[in-house]
Amino acid sequence: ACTSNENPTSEKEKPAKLVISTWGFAADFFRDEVYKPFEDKHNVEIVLDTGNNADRLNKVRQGNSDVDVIFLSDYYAQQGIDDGLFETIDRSKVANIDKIYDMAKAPLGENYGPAYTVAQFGIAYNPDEVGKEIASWKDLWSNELEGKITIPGITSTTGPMFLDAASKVSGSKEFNEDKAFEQMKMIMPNVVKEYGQTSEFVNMFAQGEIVAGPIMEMYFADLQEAIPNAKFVSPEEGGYAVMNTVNVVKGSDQKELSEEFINYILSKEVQEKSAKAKVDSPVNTDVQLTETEAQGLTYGEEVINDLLVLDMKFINESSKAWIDRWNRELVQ
Amino acid sequence: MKKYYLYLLLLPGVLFLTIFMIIPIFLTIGSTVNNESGFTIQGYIDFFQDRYFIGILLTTLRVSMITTIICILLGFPAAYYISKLGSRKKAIMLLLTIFPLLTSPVVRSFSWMVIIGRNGVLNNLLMSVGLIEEPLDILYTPTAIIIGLVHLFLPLIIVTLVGVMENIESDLLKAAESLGASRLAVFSKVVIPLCVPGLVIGSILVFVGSFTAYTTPALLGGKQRVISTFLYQNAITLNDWNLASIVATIMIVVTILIITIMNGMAKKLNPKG
Amino acid sequence: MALFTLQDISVAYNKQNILKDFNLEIEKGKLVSLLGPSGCGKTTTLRLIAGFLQANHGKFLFKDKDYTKVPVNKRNFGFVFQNYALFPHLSIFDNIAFGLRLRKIAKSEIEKRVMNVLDIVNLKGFEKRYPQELSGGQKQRVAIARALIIEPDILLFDEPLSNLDANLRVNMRVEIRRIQQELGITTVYVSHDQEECFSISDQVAIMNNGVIEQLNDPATIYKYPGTKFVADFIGFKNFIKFDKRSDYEDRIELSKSGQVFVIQKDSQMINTSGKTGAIRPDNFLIQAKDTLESPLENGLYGKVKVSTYLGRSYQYAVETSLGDFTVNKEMIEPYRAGQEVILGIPRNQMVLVD
Amino acid sequence: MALFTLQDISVAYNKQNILKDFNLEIEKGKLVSLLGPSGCGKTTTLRLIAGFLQANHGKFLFKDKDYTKVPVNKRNFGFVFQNYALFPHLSIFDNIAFGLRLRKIAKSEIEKRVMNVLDIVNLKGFEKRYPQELSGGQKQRVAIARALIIEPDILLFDEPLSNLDANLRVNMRVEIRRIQQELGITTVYVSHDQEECFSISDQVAIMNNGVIEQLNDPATIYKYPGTKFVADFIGFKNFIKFDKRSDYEDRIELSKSGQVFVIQKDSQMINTSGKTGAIRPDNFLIQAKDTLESPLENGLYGKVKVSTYLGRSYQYAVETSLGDFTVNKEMIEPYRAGQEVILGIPRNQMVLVD
Amino acid sequence: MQEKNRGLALFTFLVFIFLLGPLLIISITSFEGGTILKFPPEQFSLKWYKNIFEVKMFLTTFNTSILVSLAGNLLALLIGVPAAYALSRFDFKGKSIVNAFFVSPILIPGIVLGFTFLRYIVVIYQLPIYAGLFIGHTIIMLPFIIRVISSSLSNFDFSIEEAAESLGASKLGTFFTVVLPNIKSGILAAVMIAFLESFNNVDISVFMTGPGVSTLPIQMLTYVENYFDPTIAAISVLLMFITAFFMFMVERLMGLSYFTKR
Ligand SMILES: Nc1ncnc2c1ncn2[C@@H]1O[C@H](COP(=O)(O)OP(=O)(O)OP(=O)(O)O)[C@@H](O)[C@H]1O
Ligand SMILES: Nc1ncnc2c1ncn2[C@@H]1O[C@H](COP(=O)(O)OP(=O)(O)OP(=O)(O)O)[C@@H](O)[C@H]1O
Ligand SMILES: [Mg+2]
Ligand SMILES: [Mg+2]
Repeated sequence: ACTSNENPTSEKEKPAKLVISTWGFAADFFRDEVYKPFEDKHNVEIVLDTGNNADRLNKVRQGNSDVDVIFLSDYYAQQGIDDGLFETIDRSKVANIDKIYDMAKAPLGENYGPAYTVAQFGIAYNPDEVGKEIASWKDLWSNELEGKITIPGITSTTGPMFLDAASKVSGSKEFNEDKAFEQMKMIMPNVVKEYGQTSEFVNMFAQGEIVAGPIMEMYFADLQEAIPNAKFVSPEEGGYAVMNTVNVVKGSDQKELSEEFINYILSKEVQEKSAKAKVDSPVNTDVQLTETEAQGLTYGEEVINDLLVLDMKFINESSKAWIDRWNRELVQ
Repeated sequence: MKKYYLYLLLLPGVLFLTIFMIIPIFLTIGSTVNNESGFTIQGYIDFFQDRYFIGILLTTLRVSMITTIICILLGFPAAYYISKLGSRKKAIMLLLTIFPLLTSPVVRSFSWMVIIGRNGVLNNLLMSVGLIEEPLDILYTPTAIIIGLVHLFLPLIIVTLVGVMENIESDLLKAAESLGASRLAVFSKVVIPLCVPGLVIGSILVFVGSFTAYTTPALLGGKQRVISTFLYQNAITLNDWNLASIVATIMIVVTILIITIMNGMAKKLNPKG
Repeated sequence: MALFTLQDISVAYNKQNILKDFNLEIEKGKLVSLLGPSGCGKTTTLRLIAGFLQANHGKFLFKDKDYTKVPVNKRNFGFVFQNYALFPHLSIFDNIAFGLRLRKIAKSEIEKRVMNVLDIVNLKGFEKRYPQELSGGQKQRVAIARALIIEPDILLFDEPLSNLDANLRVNMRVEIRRIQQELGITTVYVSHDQEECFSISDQVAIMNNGVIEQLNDPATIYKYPGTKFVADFIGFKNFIKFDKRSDYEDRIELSKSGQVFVIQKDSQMINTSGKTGAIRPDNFLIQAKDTLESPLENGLYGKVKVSTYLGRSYQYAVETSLGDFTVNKEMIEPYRAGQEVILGIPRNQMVLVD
Repeated sequence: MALFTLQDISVAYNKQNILKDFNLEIEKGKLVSLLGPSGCGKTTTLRLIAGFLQANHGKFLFKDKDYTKVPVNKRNFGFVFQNYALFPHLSIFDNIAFGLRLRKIAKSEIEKRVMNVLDIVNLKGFEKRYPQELSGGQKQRVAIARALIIEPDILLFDEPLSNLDANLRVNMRVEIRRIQQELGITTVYVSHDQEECFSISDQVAIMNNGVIEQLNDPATIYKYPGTKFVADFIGFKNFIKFDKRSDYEDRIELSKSGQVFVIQKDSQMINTSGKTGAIRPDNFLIQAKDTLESPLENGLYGKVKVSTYLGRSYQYAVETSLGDFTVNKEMIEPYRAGQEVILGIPRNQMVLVD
Repeated sequence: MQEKNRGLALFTFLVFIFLLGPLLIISITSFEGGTILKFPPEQFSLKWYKNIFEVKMFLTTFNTSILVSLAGNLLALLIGVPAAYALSRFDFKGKSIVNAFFVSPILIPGIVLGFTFLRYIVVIYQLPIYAGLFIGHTIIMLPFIIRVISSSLSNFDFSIEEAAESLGASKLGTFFTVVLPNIKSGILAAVMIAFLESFNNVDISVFMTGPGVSTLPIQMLTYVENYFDPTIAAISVLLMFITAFFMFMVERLMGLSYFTKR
């Protein structure tokens, strides 16, 4: 970011600028509870670039944005790493890494950023509207849900996970691309709209446009706010782990401050706040939550360890082909 | 002497547009027919062999066509009515027509989300009067796009047609009457033929507008993609600038084609207009 | 017998009366023109006859039937508009055939009649063209043909020539008169050009402010305007308001400020009891004050205020004890401004108006 | 001595010559008007003098200095436009003061001079108004005032009165003439209204197609048009192209198809060797063929084709062995179409033109 | 006859319900007290109006929008006024081509323009996003500026220019002392219309977002995707007020005829 300041008329030293690229979600919480204290402490001005994973990553790819720190899901972070967009991280500067779940420490390798939250990708539904219980991924294929669900688009982080789930529903043990797409075709009549960001899911759910669909658990609290009876289930076949990582963008002129910020994000203080606000599930093991506090969060060692984890490298290699097939075979 | 002034006055605008618009557009178009090995139209061959791409193009054209037809059907009678009003009432009606035209398309599309959603105003109304039992699924369908686009462009066609109808000399209508024409005959034999040029201009505006609209399909379209959202997706989400450039070129070409064809049609229909 | 009659018609726009107790009778086969200044209600009268306008009260009789409420398209009156009002989207043929097509006449018959009427208006060979491709005079003739072809009971013209240039105007008015007389169509013709009306009409109605001031044949109007307005309108620029009028067997004596004027008494003059004398600028006699010529009839001393050369004649503004007069005179040696002169009024050149 | 001179000027628009080898000299203090049909180049000449337009070649001399390339704003010529061209955003005062302000004249001086010129054009008390609040004639006077105040070396008028109604036109032309003479400003005045030019000018230049056909004082032009074009333009509607011309001491004899006509020979007639005779419609004599009256001078048999009532007179189109003639005559009992008549041409009423 | 007109009147009335109803409904829902958009609202509250001012992004993007529209407007005026003047004042060969050239930004699909601006102005020319936004908006405003000012110049009597010159004014002086004051209102109308076009623009701005840079419509678009509370309805009402005010001004300045002559 541009920190040079040659304007002699300003009296107080103008704060440095830290550009953070993140989702648009819960913006107010982050601004007041997370960024503000950091800004005050480090005399820095935090500038946000918000949007979904893909759009934000592409902006960094195009090399014309001056982002320092970027929040991305593991799927996209892997793409960024493959394209050489991120700085390696000096783990000694990020002391709090030691305090988080092992799974979250280096999901994409030691050189790159940790996951600051792990979320479960499962199913949420409105029992009043669905009329029966949903317990497994394959329940989403039910005829009764015609025109009433949404699924993540293939370009979103959870897209490949749902594709994997489709493969499982089709009965294949190992991931089978053809079978998965066959299975996906069958669910399309139920789908009103693919969602690109989870907040769209929340909107549609609240508006009654949909009654069920696969979603990350961390958004469940918002669903409940709109529809108190809403339920979240870990499907029988297993939920998936979504790891949201944080990285420093190559060419950042604020590398140290960025690492400081990553460390700050992993701190017990921040992790606890966002857990209690039901914004993000904590990865910091020091964070202790009561049962009610933990509701809607993906919390606890066992829960975390049960989650399915996909191989991001494999997904990345296949994603181009999948996107193509998806557009070609499913949309329209 | 005069020439020199003229160039001086036009130069800044010509330069600005050339550098920032014309050159980029030609480069974009150029990039679609160039690769490392030189000239190629492979990109277009691929595009037009791909049923998915063709599907998007055709859907967009179909949506635009339907939108245009609905706009004409709704707009023509309304415009005729307005053009016959006294000047004060006409001014008010025109203001009311123009107001939505100048209102942000985001606002206008959003308002339709509120209305045609499952729990929206329309479904609540219809259900409460017992016309339907299950809410209608309109939002996130092509129908929703069409509704939004009609709302977006109807004012345009009304305003255009009122302008044309106002310019029909009232003596022409009187002349027809004095020759024995009933009101219906005046309308069908004089008013409608004389409105053809305006109708074509209006249709071009609506069709091209619908064909290239982004906000409305993005908000109301659901999984239905149209050419502009497809361009956006390729440019931003998928970072496939080759395909995006091809789509952009196709949009330009189709737009120019539409304008040319419809202008030609207008000339044919009204050779002496 | 009158073909049609306007009886006590009143028309108002926005509560403002435009025509007031308007009466007009027109005989079959005649061409009557309405002449008057702008805004006097000529067009309004014509539109009323055509049926474009409804009277607030009064009656319109046509062939003794009450036509007051008959709609335009049932009247079968032809209307020729000032700006032609040709249908721009139709060829000349189709423009002219318009009225016949509405009457569901057979195609071959239409063809025959269009050709016939094109012949009448001298436009053979133009049938394939479009209105934009014609000159003003040709357009006007198409407009006439279009009105003629429905064999209208009345033909109405609203300043049909005012958009044409001077030469064409003269030719077209001869043409219109020829066609009207050939076909014997009853015609109402509106114009504000005096010469045009005089040259074309059987009768001229001079209108002012929503009423007809005088309805007569052109020569009578020219010679014997009935009112001051009419006199002024047709060129009697000079008026003398006398104090006293005495009628004798063969003459009328008028006096003002003690000065006595004598004019010839003729049949027309008996109709009015007016005491205002009107004289055209051309009709004064004028001589220098200190001339040796014989004294002028009805002489009056004056002084030239302005002298203007008009080509044909000189025009003088002359100041007299009875007011300023405008005098035109053809002469070689003009009077100069300031010169004292005597004006004379021949006894047959002054008319009396109300 | 000439104040300014146009020497062999040519002007072309899009390769089309509008003025060709145009020459004009104007003396100080004179009012010269350019008269001619539409499109003949009057405005072009005026704009050339003003400097709005550059000649393709030729010279413009002003006080013997070459002014050809001097830009408009350095010429100090006043221009009065047909449509007034007042500045709508400025008050009358500011409109008139515009030129003085540019000359950086002291405020008090400006005030004095504006008031003075307002007085000249009779518009005292209007200085606070805006152009929209004035009538046509008042606007025209402001336009004149605005041009006058810079004490222009030449005043140029381009049809200054053509947007005004007839009465006002007459008043304004008297006004313009008065001001011009009072201040002695050299003036070029363009119009296509013959009467206007004749009444106002010291000299009239009749233009046709980019050249001056005749430059003379108004009376001479009226009486002795030099060319057929000029004759036609000022109302000699009838022309006879004779085969032979023989000049004698006191008369000229002309013949066509064996018929001989005699006209008076006067000083002007010597200047031309033309064999075309021109006669005004008013100047014919006319009598019925079978009349008992004395035979007419230069008599000619004919037949009335059309007879039109013009109010003042009747107009006849008469067919003769020498062609059709237009004849005006005041009379009570008009001739009818078809009637055979004899036309006479008084020997001093026909002029010869080239 | 009367019957037919009544039918037409009813039809027109319904068309206007369709046109204006949604805007009315959204205005009403902005006063909803709950967190979910409802119609008719269940409780009355102004809290969503307050929320507009609490969401920082709305204020920043509003500022950006205003700034970009105003600055772009200024540049478009500097470029457009001379061009409009030349196009109205002079006749020259190829005038209609030059005219079409200046109006061409309207004819090219906005989304295509946006994409090419991103691709070339931002990525290839390496100008900052702000500059891209500014240039892009200038380009889309240019046709409106030129069109409106040309139309106000078309009523302009250029002989007053000559009058000024003959009274001693230079060419430039003439422009500032007599032309400009007389097309003031046309310029003002042009500014407002162009402003609305730019201020409401999505197609171009959607490509020109970056850290801290985004325009209000884009922010609203994002917000609609993320939240479905009445804040957007409240903003809509405010925007409609701006639109109505501008329309009122334009109507005052140019008369309605501007809108009907397209
Ligand atoms: N539609 C109308 N509404 C209100 N007043 C009108 C209307 N039409 C005409 N008038 C008024 O009625 C009066 C007579 O108008 P009309 O058109 O009959 O005059 P005219 O004699 O034909 O004049 P012109 O020679 O100018 O055509 C005028 O004062 C005019 O202003
Ligand atoms: N700007 C121009 N471009 C091309 N031709 C022109 C231009 N201005 C005038 N002309 C042509 O030059 C000729 C003379 O024009 P000019 O204006 O001098 O005529 P005018 O005598 O003033 O006529 P009017 O009485 O109609 O004003 C006309 O044929 C006209 O068409
Ligand atoms: Mg009239
Ligand atoms: Mg001229």
